[in-house]
Amino acid sequence: MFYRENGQFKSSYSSDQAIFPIAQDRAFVIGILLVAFCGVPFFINEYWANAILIPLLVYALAGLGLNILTGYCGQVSLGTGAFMAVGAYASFKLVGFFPEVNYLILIFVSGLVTAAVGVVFGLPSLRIKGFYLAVATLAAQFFLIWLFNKVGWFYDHSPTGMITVRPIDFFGVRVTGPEATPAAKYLFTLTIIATLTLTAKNIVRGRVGRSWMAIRDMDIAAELIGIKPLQAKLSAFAVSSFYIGVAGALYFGVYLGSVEPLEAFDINQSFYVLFIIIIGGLGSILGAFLGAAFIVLLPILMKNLMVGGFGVASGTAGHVEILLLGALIIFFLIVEPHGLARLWQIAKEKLRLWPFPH
Amino acid sequence: MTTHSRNETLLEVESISLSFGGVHALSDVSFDIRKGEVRSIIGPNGAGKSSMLNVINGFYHPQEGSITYQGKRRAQMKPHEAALGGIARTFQNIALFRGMSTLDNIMTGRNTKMSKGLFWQALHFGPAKREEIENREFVEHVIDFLEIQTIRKTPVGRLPYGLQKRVELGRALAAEPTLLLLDEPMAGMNLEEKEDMSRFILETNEEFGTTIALIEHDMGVVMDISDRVVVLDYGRKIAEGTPEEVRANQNVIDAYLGVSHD
Amino acid sequence: MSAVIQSEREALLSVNNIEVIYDHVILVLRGVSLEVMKGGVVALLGANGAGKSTTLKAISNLLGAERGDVTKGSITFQGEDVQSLSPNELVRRGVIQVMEGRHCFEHLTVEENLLTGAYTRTDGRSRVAEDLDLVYQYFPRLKERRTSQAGYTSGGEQQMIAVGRALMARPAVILLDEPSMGLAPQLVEEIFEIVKRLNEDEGVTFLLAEQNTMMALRYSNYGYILENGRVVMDGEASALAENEDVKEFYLGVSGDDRRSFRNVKAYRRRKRWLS
Amino acid sequence: MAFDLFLLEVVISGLMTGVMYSLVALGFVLIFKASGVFNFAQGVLALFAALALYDFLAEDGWFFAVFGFTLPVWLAIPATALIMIFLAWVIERAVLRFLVKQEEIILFMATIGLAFVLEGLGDLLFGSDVKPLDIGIPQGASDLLLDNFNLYVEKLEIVAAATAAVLVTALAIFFQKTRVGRALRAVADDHQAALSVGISLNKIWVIVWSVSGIVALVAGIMWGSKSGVQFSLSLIALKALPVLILGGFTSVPGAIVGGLIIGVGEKLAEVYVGPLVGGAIENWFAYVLALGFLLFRPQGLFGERIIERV
Amino acid sequence: MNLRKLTGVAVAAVLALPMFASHANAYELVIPTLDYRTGPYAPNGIPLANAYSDYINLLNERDGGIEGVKIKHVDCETGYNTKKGVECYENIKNTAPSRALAIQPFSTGITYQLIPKSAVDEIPIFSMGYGRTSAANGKVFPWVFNFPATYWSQATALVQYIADQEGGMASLKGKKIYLVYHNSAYGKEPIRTLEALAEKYGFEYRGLPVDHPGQEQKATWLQIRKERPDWVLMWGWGVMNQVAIKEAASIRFPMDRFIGVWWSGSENDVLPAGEAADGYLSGAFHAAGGDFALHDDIRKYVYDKGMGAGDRDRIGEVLYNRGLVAVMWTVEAIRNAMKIHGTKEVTPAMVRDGFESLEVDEARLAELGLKDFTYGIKITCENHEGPGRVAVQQWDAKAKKWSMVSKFYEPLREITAPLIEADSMAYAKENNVTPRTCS
Repeated sequence: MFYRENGQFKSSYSSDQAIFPIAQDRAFVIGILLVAFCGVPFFINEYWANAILIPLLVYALAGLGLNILTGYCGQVSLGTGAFMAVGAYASFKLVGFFPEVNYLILIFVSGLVTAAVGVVFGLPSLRIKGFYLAVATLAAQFFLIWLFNKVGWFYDHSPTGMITVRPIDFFGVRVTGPEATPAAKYLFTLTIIATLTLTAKNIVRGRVGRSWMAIRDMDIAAELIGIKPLQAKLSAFAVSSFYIGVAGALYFGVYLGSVEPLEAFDINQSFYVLFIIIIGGLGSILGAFLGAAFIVLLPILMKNLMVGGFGVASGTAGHVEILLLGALIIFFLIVEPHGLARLWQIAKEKLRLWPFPH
Repeated sequence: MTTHSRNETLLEVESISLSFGGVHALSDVSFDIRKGEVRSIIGPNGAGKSSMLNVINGFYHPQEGSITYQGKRRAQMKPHEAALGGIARTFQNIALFRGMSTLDNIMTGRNTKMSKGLFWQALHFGPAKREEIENREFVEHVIDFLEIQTIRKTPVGRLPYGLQKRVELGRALAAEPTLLLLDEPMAGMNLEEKEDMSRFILETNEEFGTTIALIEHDMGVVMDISDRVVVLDYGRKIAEGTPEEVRANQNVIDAYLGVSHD
Repeated sequence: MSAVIQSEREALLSVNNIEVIYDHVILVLRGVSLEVMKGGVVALLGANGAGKSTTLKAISNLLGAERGDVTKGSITFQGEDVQSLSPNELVRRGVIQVMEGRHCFEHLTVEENLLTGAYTRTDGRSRVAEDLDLVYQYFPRLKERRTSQAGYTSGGEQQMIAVGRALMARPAVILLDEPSMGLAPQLVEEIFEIVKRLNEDEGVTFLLAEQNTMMALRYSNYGYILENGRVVMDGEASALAENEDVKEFYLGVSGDDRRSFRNVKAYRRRKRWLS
Repeated sequence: MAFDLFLLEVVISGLMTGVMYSLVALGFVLIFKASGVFNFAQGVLALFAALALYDFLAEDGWFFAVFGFTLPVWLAIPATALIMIFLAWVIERAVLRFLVKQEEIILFMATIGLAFVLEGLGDLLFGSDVKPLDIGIPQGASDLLLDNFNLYVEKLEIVAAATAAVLVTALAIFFQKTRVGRALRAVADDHQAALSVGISLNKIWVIVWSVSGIVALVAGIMWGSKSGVQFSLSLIALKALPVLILGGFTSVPGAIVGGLIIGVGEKLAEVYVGPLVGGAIENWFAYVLALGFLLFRPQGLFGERIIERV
Repeated sequence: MNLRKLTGVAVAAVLALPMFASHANAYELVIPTLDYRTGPYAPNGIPLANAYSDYINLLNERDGGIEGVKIKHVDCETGYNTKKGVECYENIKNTAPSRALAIQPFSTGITYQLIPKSAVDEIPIFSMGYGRTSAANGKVFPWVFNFPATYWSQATALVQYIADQEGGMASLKGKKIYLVYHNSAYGKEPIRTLEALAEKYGFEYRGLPVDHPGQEQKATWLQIRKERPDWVLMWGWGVMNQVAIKEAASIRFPMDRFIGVWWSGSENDVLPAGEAADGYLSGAFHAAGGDFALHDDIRKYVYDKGMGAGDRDRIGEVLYNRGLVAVMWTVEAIRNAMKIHGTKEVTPAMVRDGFESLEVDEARLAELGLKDFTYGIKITCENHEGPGRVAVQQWDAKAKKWSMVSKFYEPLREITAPLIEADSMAYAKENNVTPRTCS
């Protein structure tokens, strides 16, 4: 249609560096945000909040975090599940210690705690690369989960080792537990995620982001032009873990409400988030959202289609769902190995030319 | 030919020896680089030229010998220390960051000149933004200088070889280096591109006073643009001097030029 | 030089107006045609990125692995259309490529490297053994090092391994990509000498891509010059070597009055003003 | 004295468990060497092989339903091997050939997708009940050792160790002495060059995935005899990962030695350190052991030293 | 652009399907189940789910439902995964026309997840023989039921059984009783109780955790071989059970001194070990075997009509029977709700009342075709656990049959009651729940 950048001139570097230099893109994103903030809360019900939108947002945030580490800095990690657990347990303990402090601050601090843990487990990245590093992060995965499962202090010595979120009010509005309204939970999550997405975009388009990408694309050359690998990698681990930690805190507090470490944060969780960024697109902020949409929505979509639509028995549908999900992952990787974000980009480029081929 | 005083030594390499698991890459090599000159290092394949550059900017750590740079003498330094000290370089097999645009690649060259931390970066407001724009201005000068305005936003992976070499030079120049190391800047170029590259090298040298040390196979280029040449063969220095002196040196003729040039 | 006249022989290999696109977007070759006569040594010249390697890979069908496609034109070998054949089928029929940068199997010994060249052959062990001896005859240095790992041999030796490995397939034509790359002048000469001997004594046809224009024209009998994915000039090697334009643009030598690189900038500045 | 005997028992069972891990790791290594694919589906391959084998042997399987008889073990194993070869062929046709030249992580993802497909398929075809696999491998402790020396060693694991030894020897001969083995090593070194000398990568992938499938079959038989054939069999892949980082992704001897070290290490840790900290440490201990090792040798036990160049 | 919009609408429509797919048909009773026929625990989930489905089909076929009102069975696949469980719950809880009358989560994780929600959504949760033990306190957990017995009661019952074999509670002193447990919330349940019992009766207790999935237990059983405990208890699940039984046999640990929880006592667990499993013990609160009158009816009304959910010859397996008893009690609670509220169109809240005053005595069991299948229960406002009685059953490997070898032990309430009180009150405090008064 009229998706053109002709006639949009930039007269300063700052407008050239804007996140969406093209006016139509800006309008599109503002539109989406308007709908998300002002439209959706009026229509949302428990199913859409608890089963679809909140998991989608939380996983997008975790994906964003992992994408910073893997997509931007090139360090493959399989410890996402454990880092989410750190965020969850940190927020659990913090809420216990400081019930009066604003939940948002506690979530932020949980992110910082996770960042610190992430830095410690990021240290091996200075010597180990590629898949070796990926497998090494599994050490973090297994060790941390063991710790949370074993040390009673972390779960307030509950007899089963599960932790359950307390009802928490945020400026007088209940945001956790069953009494929170879907709209409150959703808006709380959405606000945090929208803010963190913006900061992530800011970081990756600035100096720090460039040094990550330099390390990712060619670590030796990066070092030779004066980027300190130690600083770049560990800052990526820290920022990534911060995001994942916040995601973990929301995953526990707002989404699930009660978790058992071995199940909620197990290695599948790590793979799940890795799927999100690979399907969505490595090194793309948008990719984390698209990937999360794919991974969270697709199984639900398939299930509803098979069970609700065609009356397939739910067990059989479960098997078919796994099979189809696998097949679709392979299919998408074959069609576009760089993920949904790249597909979107290509679509936009075509749209820019449309209806004239050149 | 130029007006710089060329007597002050910028960098001195003293009896450097380097080996990898018993294979000697460099043995007892000494030479110096004076402020403001164009210094070429030549030699047949495997002579240890690249290793020499790698030693100078701290990527390899020699077993013996020392390097004096800007009056400071040391056995070894870390690569980013060298970068902070004003040593920039390009690579034989283009080491650009393929996933990033031309602009971002050259901006990484400004990394050592930027300091605002994560917090300001995340806000992208105030100091961080100001710093970004200041450095962007400098980078735009480099882009103008190298005449690569049109590819500013293109991912470097999609650029043809010759342009990639130019972007890489841009990345090195963005650091405002005192000493610029160029590893085979002409490799794989046609005549026109070689001419362009020579022009950029000489203009950098003349206009910014940057000292240049380069490795090159194309004898025509080397002889034309260098002030002094050092010749390595099998990890040893076999000759040193002005292009004319080197061209006349019998060792060099035997070892390097051989009989292949009619 | 055994002065083979290109046009008098039958074409062993002919490339007709091919177009190659990488990644569905990047057009690398825009209509390249060439012919290689039986028993000839044909040089493919041009700057880096002109499309030499792509042309060779299009012939040996190694493009697929790099997401490249031949979208137009045809390639025939011994009169048959070979475009759809897989690389291994091509090798079986006698077209083998020695890739740029040599690509030896680093962890295999020199001899194992050579033997992999005979992978497609089905004519029995003894024939393969004979050919191994033949290769050793041409490359005595390889015989000395037959049990060492290829990764530990020098650049020149690796180039010999690569050529020898190709010979082991008993090819009709060898596509030789940048044999001089990264080699000292003496070694380049040595390699070209062997190419010449193989051509004359064993009747192997060569199509070689080379940047070292002078050297290549000295050892070949016909040449094509590529620029930006097109053939811009072709002719007898000797004629090309004498051609003034070729000298000007590709050799950078025009007798004694060669422009100095130091003075280029003045000339370039002028050019910039003019354009 | 009794204590020393116990230590010996722990070490032996560690070694034996290690062999079982090695069987899985071996399949990983083969595929990674030849195609650079980090095959996460290896565990599911083992499960699939065991399911298929069970199907030939049992009366509630498809084979019996179609043909009305079951196969004897000596026929069922080769028949399953054929199925694994067929599977390798399908995987090459449907997945690998479209993903040539992609980055490692993309291929890795694709194998996870493949794992899902096989898991779903296995469940759909064979059901998710536990299937006892009995191909005549003796079960339980070796009475001979237990009665005479009070030493506890599982018979199954002795068989597994012997099988692994035979398997590795056969593989070594195959790789070093045959034309195809040489081609496989060539492909592992340099895909492009292998292609250029006329080695068909597609064929090589089918071969190497078949070999891996057969190794998975052996692993599946051993683990299936030990714990029945069911979904969890696919999770042994996770136990093979620390073995891989320890031994190096490309080294067959590494997979064996790595397996033994991990096996012994985790058993010693669990038995002697576990009680002090609450137990169940063997899972993470294996990873920490491998990680600690990596910090000193980033390329793994038998991996080659990486010299970085620019 | 249009295509994108269209896809968007389609996606939204399909996602929304479960919400609008309400039919305006006659009133039906909605009984949902959260099944797991996939994933690592599927072998156990399948018989449970089959029994649910079979029993509901039987009632619809034979009796036309409950008191003549048809039952609508809605199942949702969770794969034993909490996140899927959440989606399932949200998806099915409002299923028209009656809404979900009672939720059977069949997973400890999902149960914990749903406990706080149940009070808000006003849907009773029946976590039969699993879930949160302290939910037995009906004053704090009015919406959760976990009869007929809890893990803590079971732990005391098993220890009583041990004492009986050793010659009385006093002879427990100095004995070594070890616990091999699934290293998860479920597996950790009995630890508190066993610690309290060990303290009281002077036996030595030690826990040996086994990580999911538990295929490799060498280290655990080597320790048992070395330290030779007198008894080994097991809180296992899935493949862990059968591996443990095999390992125990290998080190020649006497099977009749090895007792599993009721989730470690099904055919799936013992069959793989073959002869070696002979004599293995496990907790139980209902009988095994498929020769009760109810089973005959199921064969007749369901399987003969080709509506059976599973294999005909697997009717009567332990976990199948467990599913049966669960759905039977659920149905009785609904029936009870109809009775006390005098309407056939019950709501979940009425069914909660039905649960809270549920009484299924031996006579009623016999009517249902389950004579001697289990014991009678009576639920009250404060006690949601019911009688809490547990017996021990033993595996006969030759006959491939489980049979009861003990009486039903009454739980040692003096041990469990304070624990339940403490844990439930802690929950009440954290979640601002004011315990209701029962009388």
